[in-house]
Amino acid sequence: MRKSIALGALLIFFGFLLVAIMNIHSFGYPTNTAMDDYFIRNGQEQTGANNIVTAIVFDYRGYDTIGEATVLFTAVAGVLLALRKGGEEE
Amino acid sequence: MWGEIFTGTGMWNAVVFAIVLVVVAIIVRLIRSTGIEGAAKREHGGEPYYFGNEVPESAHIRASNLYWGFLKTMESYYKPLVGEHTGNVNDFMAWAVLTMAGILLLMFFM
Amino acid sequence: MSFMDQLPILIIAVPLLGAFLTPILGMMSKKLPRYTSTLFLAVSALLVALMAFEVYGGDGTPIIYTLGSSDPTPFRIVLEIDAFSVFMAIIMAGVSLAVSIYSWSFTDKYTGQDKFYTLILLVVVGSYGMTLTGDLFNLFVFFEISSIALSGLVAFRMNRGESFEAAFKYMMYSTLSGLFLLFAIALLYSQYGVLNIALLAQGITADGFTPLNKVVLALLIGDFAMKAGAVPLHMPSPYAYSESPGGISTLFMAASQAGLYGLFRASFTLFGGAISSMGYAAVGWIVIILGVLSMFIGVTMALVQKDVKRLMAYHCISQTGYILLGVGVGIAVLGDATAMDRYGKAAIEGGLFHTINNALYKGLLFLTAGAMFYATGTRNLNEMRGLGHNMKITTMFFLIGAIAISGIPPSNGFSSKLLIYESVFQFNPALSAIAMFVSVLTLASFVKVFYSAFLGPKMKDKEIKEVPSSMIFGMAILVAAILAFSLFPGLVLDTLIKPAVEALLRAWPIPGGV
Amino acid sequence: MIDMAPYITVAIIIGIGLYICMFKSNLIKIVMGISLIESGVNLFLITLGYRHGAYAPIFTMFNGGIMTLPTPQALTLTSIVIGVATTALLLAFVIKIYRHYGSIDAKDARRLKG
Amino acid sequence: MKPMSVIVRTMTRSLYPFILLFGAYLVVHGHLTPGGGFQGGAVAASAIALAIAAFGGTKAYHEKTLALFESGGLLFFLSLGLIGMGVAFMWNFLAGSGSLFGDPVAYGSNPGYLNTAGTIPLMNIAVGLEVVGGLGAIMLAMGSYAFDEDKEVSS
Repeated sequence: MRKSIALGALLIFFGFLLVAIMNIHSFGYPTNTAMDDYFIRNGQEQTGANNIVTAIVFDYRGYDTIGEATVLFTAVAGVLLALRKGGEEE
Repeated sequence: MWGEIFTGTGMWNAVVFAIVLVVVAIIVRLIRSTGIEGAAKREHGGEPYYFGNEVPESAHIRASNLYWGFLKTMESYYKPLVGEHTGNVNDFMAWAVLTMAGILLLMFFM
Repeated sequence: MSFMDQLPILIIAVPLLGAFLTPILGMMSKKLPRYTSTLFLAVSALLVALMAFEVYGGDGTPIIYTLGSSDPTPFRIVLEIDAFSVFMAIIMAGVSLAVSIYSWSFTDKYTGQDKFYTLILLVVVGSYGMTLTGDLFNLFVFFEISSIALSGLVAFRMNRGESFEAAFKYMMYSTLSGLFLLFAIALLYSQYGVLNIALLAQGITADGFTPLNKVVLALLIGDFAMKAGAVPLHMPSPYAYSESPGGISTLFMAASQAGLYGLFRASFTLFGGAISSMGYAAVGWIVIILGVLSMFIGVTMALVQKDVKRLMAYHCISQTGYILLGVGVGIAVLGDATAMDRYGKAAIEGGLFHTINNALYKGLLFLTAGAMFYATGTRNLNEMRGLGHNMKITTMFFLIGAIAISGIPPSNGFSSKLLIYESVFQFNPALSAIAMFVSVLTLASFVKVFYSAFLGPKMKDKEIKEVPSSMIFGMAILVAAILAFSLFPGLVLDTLIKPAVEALLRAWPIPGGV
Repeated sequence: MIDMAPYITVAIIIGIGLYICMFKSNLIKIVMGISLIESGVNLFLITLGYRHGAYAPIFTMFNGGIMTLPTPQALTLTSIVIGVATTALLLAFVIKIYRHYGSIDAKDARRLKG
Repeated sequence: MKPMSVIVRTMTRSLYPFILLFGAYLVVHGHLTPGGGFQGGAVAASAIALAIAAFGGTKAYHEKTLALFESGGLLFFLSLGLIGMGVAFMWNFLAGSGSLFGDPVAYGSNPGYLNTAGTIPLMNIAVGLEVVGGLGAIMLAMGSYAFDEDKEVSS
């Protein structure tokens, strides 16, 4: 009983996922590309990087990257905290 | 001015309320002081039931036994509710997906 | 560029610098991290205060800070800071400062202190980042920082399997909500090709509620409700609250309110234009339903708990319900200008006022629960009694918190609840009646805690002492704030809340023009 | 229909991941399910950035033509690292749960309930 | 953790510098070719994983060294962002300046010049250091925790 309710919910969720996905632009033909075209056109001159993805990662969205590095740092701190040696008390 | 809030239908002033509270407390204290000193102790013998004085061991009711009648009456409500908090990660995920499906249904068909 | 222009990023950079330095400082000395982390938090709280003066003193247009360029452009990441952002940042600043001071003596007997303080700083960074950003993907990144750091902190007490169980469950839930958020962001990107919130809001207002936008909003509401812990998405929150050490429960609560920030930002700034132009009440009702369920189920579950921290965690869920109810009414009448003026704004004001009140008194209550645990070594209410004999200051603080959370006048809880009751009554009387009933049950459950833990004969097998002075000081900060808020609700409402509500109802300008 | 195939793949991957999270009781499998959902979302981001007949957005030795959208790739890079971090932390918790409970079954790891 | 056999250790000794070199190449050429700090860092961290597996956990690396790498990389990254605060946080103050990594680049295809892109290569290096330290520390912690037999199982 519980299992079938859960399965039904999953199917409903999946159905709405399909509803959403069917309304996206067709694969390979994105519609609004103003931001990306701006990056492709100006990225090389503004940042000097040939690799536009790197230019975005470290320049246009560099703040995201510092956040992402912080996520890794946080996870490392969490793992080291969870798996630390010794007991709880000194 | 500083204590007033307007709720759309009325207003309430916290400062006035606090002042009234203090005034009423003083009045109560004055009325109380007109009584004969030590009467409460003599007449009733007992002390106020409060921390700071000795309390008999048996007088304390444990937390689980408080509101026993209420919980007994509401058993048919509590049993499924507490039972649903199974602590199983699978059930947690199922609840998340179920709620998400519910929100989506409401969003589309309401 | 002057110092004041760089203020928005410094709020985030200062605790971030502290977090990166803390492991190195921890190698030098064991006790150094606690003082440096408090210093960094104090500096960032000062910066938040400066920011608040600047934002609240302005004319209501958000301050825009473009990362990595001198001219504002929506294609770069921008920070857009209006009164509502600063309002949430103020809550985090105050609470985090109190928690870090409180933790000084609490962590004395544990290993791994440097990591502990690193993670506290990172939770604060995550909350600040979420509240100050103007870019949706950036919000996701800081959402993840906050979730990961919190679950790391929940697992701090390593000798108990339960803490890892709670951390695992919370982490699963927050990861799932983060992925839903990322999916919603991807759906928005697929339509509009941008990630800036103001630009996205413009596009959504033009498009209205297409099926795709409905799915996006449902996903956003769902995942921010997961972060905030609204019933029925609350499942792991009570366990995570109750297993987290000492003051971390307080920090946890403040960080969950960043989820509320995201929810309100999504429904007002991002989708507000579409909701008001189409008169789409379903969104408001979804938030109201989540709120009512949280209120009622939270408080009834709290009544049967015997673990003092879990009881308070369920109350936290219940109070979140009040906030959702108030703001949900505001969302529901977003398209109706007369209703908005008559009671909608008061409802949102009540909701936001309750947010800061909840952070204060709930934070205080969690800290007193930590003090009770520190003194007795147990969280089980059945094993506690008579703490009032020796812990007089903690008892007073608990009483103040309990009065405030139950909404007994003239406490600050009463002011915000009054706003919610009266405005919700005009929207739908039944909802208001439920809210009042929940308030009664809240009082009942705190009477239970007060009676069973503080009253009664002394505990026999244990010598109970008052907690150390740094813990008292951490609690006293919050008590002072509660007393001030209780006496001057009108002042707080006029200076702090109303500009935040106005900021929520206003559309964000696009950085660098159209 | 066929040009929607990548999106449907994404939906199916996310659905399978959710199914695993909901019905498999092995904690490691649940972590794998979360990873699967995350892969689905990353794949979705990448497919959004594809332009028909386009090259990678790198100008080194570029021979002309149009380029795919670079932003989704940058976002995917970020979200992959976040995924690594969350998976590492979840696995560390599973290790500790196994140490304390002697089992990695979700049915056993539920001392916290009610 | 116990060290592995002689064969594995010998192969590790000979492969280790090459994996690190490849990782360093990916990091340094991040602004020209596919790759970058995270990818290169992950490749270099695989060398550390190999060493940890072959030589036995903490005998190969100290946790503190890796933590220093991690914090140092992040501090370098953050300070690069903070130096740019003359204009705005994360401002690319070296691009096109003519100094280190400062050669200007015109729009269009080119064979790829290393001395370009301003702070991006420096940030790549910083992130590379951080990822090496971070992933290495995670693997060291997990490996040495999971394979240490002398831990008591408490309830």
